[in-house]
Amino acid sequence: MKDVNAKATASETTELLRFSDVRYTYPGAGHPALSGLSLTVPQGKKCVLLGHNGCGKSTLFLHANGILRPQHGEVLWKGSPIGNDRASLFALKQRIGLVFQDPEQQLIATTVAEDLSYGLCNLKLPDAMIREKLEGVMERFQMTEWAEMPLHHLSLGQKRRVALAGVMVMEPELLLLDEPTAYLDQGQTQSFVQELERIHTAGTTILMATHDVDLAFAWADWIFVMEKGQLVLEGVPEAVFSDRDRLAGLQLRIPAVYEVWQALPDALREQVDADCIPRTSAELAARLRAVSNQADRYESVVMQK
Amino acid sequence: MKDVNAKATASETTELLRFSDVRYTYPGAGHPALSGLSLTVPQGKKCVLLGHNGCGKSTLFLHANGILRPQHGEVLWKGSPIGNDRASLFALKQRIGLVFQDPEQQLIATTVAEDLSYGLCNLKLPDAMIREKLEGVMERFQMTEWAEMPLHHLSLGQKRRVALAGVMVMEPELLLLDEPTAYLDQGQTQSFVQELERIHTAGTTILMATHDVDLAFAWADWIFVMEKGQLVLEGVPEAVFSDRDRLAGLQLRIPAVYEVWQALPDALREQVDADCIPRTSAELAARLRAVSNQADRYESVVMQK
Amino acid sequence: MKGRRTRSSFLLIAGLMIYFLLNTPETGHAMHIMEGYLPVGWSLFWWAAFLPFFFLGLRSIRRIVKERPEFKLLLGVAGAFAFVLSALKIPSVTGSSSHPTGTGLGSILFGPWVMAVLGSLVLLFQALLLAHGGLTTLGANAFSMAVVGPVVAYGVYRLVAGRLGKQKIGIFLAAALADLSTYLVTSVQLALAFPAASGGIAASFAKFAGIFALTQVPLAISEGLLTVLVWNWLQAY
Amino acid sequence: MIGRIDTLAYGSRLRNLPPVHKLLFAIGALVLALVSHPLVQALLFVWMSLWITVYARVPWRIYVLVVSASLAFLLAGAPALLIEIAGGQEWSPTDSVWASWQLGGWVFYVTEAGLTRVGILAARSLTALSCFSFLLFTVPFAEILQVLRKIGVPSILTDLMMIMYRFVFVLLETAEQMWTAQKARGGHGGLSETLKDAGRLVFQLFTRSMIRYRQMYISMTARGFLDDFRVIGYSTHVRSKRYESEAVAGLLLLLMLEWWTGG
Repeated sequence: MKDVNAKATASETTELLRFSDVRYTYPGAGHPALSGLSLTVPQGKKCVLLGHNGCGKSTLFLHANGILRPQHGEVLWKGSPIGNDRASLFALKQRIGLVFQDPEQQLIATTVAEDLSYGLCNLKLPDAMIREKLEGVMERFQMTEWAEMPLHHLSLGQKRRVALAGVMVMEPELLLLDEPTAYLDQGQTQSFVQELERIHTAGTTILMATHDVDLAFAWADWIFVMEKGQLVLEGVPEAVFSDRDRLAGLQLRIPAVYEVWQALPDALREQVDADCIPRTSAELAARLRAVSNQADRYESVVMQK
Repeated sequence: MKDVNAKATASETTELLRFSDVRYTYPGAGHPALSGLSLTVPQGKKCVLLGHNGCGKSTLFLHANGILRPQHGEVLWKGSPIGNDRASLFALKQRIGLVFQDPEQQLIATTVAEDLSYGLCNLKLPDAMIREKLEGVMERFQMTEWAEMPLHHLSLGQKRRVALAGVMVMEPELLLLDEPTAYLDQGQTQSFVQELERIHTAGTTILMATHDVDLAFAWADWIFVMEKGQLVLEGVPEAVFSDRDRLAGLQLRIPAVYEVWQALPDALREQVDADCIPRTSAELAARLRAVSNQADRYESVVMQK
Repeated sequence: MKGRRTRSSFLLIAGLMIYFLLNTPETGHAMHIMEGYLPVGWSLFWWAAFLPFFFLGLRSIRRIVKERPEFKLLLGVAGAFAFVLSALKIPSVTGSSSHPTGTGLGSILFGPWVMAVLGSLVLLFQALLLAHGGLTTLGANAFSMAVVGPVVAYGVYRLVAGRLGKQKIGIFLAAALADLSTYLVTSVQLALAFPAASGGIAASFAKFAGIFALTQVPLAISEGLLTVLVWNWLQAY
Repeated sequence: MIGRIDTLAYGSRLRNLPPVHKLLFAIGALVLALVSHPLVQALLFVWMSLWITVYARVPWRIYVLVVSASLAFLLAGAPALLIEIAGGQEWSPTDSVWASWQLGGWVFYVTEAGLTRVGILAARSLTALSCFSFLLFTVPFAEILQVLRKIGVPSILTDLMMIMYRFVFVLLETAEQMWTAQKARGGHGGLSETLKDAGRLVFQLFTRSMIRYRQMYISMTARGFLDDFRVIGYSTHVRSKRYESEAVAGLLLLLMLEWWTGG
């Protein structure tokens, strides 16, 4: 893990989006929402953004997408600053897809198909191409059968999927997600994460804000922690969650599986394979069980002798 | 754990609220929201209600509070059926407090203090008494300093607390909570749970719907699982979460700490104290660490000898 | 049935409030007579002219609320909806802005008197939260936007949609004419307070009406069209 | 702008003064502004601006913004008040003419009396606006409502105002988020796209308002709603001798000045 004061982050990968000392205060607000944020999203990674409500996550997203413009500092896309003109901001919105916290607020049209086509229509693509892309995305997200459904008839999980599909149909290079699993039940969360896995495999970089550290630990390649409009910690999950004192100061819980893993007796951990940290409790449990089965077998062998 | 087909639940405690074969279909809906729900909330317990979105939880809450009336079956309060007349429904609303999922939905007045007084004013209590209760609840919930703040200036966590306080000021015997921790960060969740702990200690029975099985396992005395408008499983947390096959069928995850606990080698579990199952990963980790420290000390003693 | 009625009443307000949409905060007070603009005498006069309608409205609201207490909640939501539309920064067709006569069309279902109350509350909120208009001129503003507009809209809709059976044209005309009548009444109010040195009240009216016509006539038309557009949407879903 | 005035009123330094006093003061000053002469009005304007920007600590930029925004109306109406029109042949102005233009058979002219009239109007409007702004920036909406309840305004009105106020901010947030989401998805491209997006937003906002209404009705029922929205305010107001004496003395002084110069 590197402190933010250390040199640039993922030097081994290409940088996709970079914030450089960005400051932003909402008009009329007493204190800044971003106060010198510097952060680099590496290409091709699954990134998670942790931090309290009000730490500036949403403001960061709105800057990434070009809706807000920094009052100080700059935002760079693949190394070059984002222009202020309409055309380059429009192009940016195409490359960076933003899925809002509440799908209710993102879904604009009346039916599923209409909503999915909204972004494409804004690109002024020919109708035939829009139709083709639409059919493609509906098939990929398995929503062809509800294409003509009015949006208010869908469940929350379905709405979240439509919101995601409406962004993915634009084929963005970077996908920003703001707490995509809140209010979802476990089946829904699981299928949402599978969806993300597919998207990532197809080549999209993902940055997801969440409060669920267990999910973050299980899913992320790289973790950012923000506080008071600044980046305060970043690194691979194991590294970020090792710094107990720092996390306590940030009021962040340690992921359950990692907490228990670290507390296991060294001997047992070695048996389970200390080099490869389990990412979910199910994985840890499975490996522990494998070990005890071995031990049982071993014991029974010994007994037989 | 008892199956629902088995005889009445918590026979050792008094029953507070009982649903007996309640059926309800929303007008215009294709399938019933409650299809023969029988469930008993035991007095003085911290209960959790698990189940998918759409399994009928919210409909259950609206029945408990008397807003919806069963189309078949009945709802009993302390053993006697709830009357259909205005007066007894009004009395019921006083005894059963309902906190909705979205606090925006529940807050009506211009300032915090005014909102807290709304329920009391509906009781037509004398002003002096209302003011006294108001001050009491604001002190208990530590919101005296924002008493005069307009509601739209509050954060989500604060709004949730005001919604809770506005219900608790009515001194209900049963508190119903619908996903009270969604969108909250960890600090906010923690202080919310502490609030609930105080409320429970002061004598209120709580029934909370949530998707967070880790929270359920850590907090609940008794767990209900619903599916398709029926109760399908209930019992103490350890019992409910032991039935792996059943849970998989219900698409419910096993709480992380319990998953790992069960997978630990027997010997280790015995050392940690097998009778008392840890409820949180932090607790399990602390106990594991205590064991290894002992082992270290023991070893060093042995070595010295 | 009750649900349908609630829905359609809301829907009508929605349509009417469309031109609120064209009312940007920067230029939004083009037709709100500002605080202190009218002499004391005329301020009082217009308050006096407005209040009887207001009390009529209060009486009919009370009557409905007695039967259906939740109607109060519905009216409150409707008022907030109208206010929010008026406060949004949305560029309009002409680059200028409109004014809240739109309450007029809500009168078709609630009746024009209820809209006198709701419309004046919206104006009060605009004064208190946006500093549009003022307190002493609230009477004059409410008279033109919350009384005349709704009455005209109600009459036109009844005539065209009811008698002639042309619903969409009725809605278009109701919205557009409510808008126009409000602007004409405001011009009369200003002309009465400030008669021209040459030509008196009539000349002054011509001047005020002429100036505001630049923005208000295209607005009235586009508002009528938008109202029909939203009406179609609402009908479809 | 929306919400800004409201927020400033809650944060104003005069927040803790009793709202009734502030309202009486604002109304008294407003009446004086309407009936007095330009000299008194000018003094009153300066004094009220002092209350707003110095005593209440309202940022002067915002105060200037509110005043200048309202001036738009004054400017829009000015041509109608200033420019007189007469047929060329019969033109024989009674007042002294400040400027005139001949166009076809018509004469357009501005008289000195007309200029004076606009000057007087501007003085009155600006002064009245400053008094009104004092009320806006120092008395939060909740307290205006409390006073209205206290003086016996029918509960049907205060209830409606309370519900409206609550929903205004809920719906405003929804509308703003939807507007942002449209922008994030590449909306608002040109004029006709923007109009279409606006129409969509209105329709969606309407749908959400209906949903909100139904939800609120259910949750109010859960909180024991029968037919009333009665609430009790909780206020901690402190009287201030210093401000009270300045307000009363200032108003009396200006009143005497008006009587002495204007009478």
